[in-house]
Amino acid sequence: MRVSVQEEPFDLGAEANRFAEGDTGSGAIVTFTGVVRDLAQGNLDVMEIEHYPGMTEKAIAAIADDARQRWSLADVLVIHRYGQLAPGDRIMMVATAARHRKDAFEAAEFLMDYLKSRAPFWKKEISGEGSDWVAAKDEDEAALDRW
Amino acid sequence: MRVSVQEEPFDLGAEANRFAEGDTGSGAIVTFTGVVRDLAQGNLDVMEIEHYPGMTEKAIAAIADDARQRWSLADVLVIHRYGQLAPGDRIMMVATAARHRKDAFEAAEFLMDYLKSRAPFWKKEISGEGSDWVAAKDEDEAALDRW
Amino acid sequence: MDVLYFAWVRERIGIPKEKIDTEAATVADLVRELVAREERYAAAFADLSALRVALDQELSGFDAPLTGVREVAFFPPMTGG
Amino acid sequence: MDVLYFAWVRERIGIPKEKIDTEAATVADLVRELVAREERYAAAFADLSALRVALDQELSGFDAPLTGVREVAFFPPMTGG
Repeated sequence: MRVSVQEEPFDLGAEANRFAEGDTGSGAIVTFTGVVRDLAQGNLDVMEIEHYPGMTEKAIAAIADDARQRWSLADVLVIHRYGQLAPGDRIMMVATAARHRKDAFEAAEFLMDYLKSRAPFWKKEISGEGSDWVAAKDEDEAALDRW
Repeated sequence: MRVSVQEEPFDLGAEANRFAEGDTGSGAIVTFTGVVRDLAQGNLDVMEIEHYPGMTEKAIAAIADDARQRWSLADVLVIHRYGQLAPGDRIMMVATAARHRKDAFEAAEFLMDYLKSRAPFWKKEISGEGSDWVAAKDEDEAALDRW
Repeated sequence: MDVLYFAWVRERIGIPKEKIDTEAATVADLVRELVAREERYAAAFADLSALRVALDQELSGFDAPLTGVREVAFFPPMTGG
Repeated sequence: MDVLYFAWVRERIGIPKEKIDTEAATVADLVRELVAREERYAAAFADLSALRVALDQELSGFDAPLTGVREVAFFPPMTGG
């Protein structure tokens, strides 16, 4: 298992290959990658991601441990960036490896649902018109109910 | 959308990066990669994958079109190999790009469920003890019911 | 009409493909004709519930008519992914 | 005790972190103390339903006791992923 909270960009392909190579007995590898979307008006300059150093790593490790309790997983990877990002930049990725595809898919969705609402990150959108903290969505909180 | 039925290996990382780069408005990219698992006895020499040239491409394109009808997807990629593979080799991958993670995840699972049971591939496991066609699993057929 | 066989159906019948002249109205009629021919066909078609059929590269059923069909394929349930 | 603020809570209060000597028994007591101090705290804590709290880097509730706690953090609902 690897958790990385980092300011630097990551290479999705290199990370996916490294994750898949480390793995032997698994038949199924799922990755999720989150990308900064532009605003509807197309004028997003920067997405600034703030986090809580210390708690962030612990919270993500706890979420990943929880996933490993619930599903039969060979390996888990979580990378999450903070700092200043531009539209099209990759914010984060998770990867799961499992014997069966159902475990790999469900665990990846679980990780994403919990990272959204339970890992201490906050996003601020800075555009020509000013800056706004991204509000948490009710649907993201509701997504936790299914687990 | 790209569908490739090919004998040659593919590079998961390179394909994932190319897929993600092609994409602009999507916030979510999901990939699934299937890997040849060894037998329980650890003596799998070759997994031979036979397919139905002509029908395979059409069947996969139809499944991908169906996914694009059901979910809001920016892009879909399906790569599936045939021929002789060894344990640890990557058999196939799907990738989905969408505005929202739920669409990307569900569409990828849908693609996998249908590729398992509705794309004309057949797997044969060749080991020191002989060769066996892999039997279709009831659970794979049952997995289609949820869509 | 071209008749194709895949996986263990191909192995039991011993060939991947053959041309067949037939007046069979449905897939089931064609299967009956083949089974009557030789033991290897009877072995391949012994349990139809273990088989699938495609007509002109579209999955179909054993009661489907063969009118206008140019390619019939028989194979076991698929195991892709 | 270290008290940390993140996102718009940090912006309203104007600092990311401060040391506070307090006899507050619970998080809610601490919030009342802060709100009584200055308008910027009152602005930050105006709607507790829009806030989350972590005690020693674990999510907690506003009724939680502060006994033995070394680090308290206030922030809006998280928006990771």
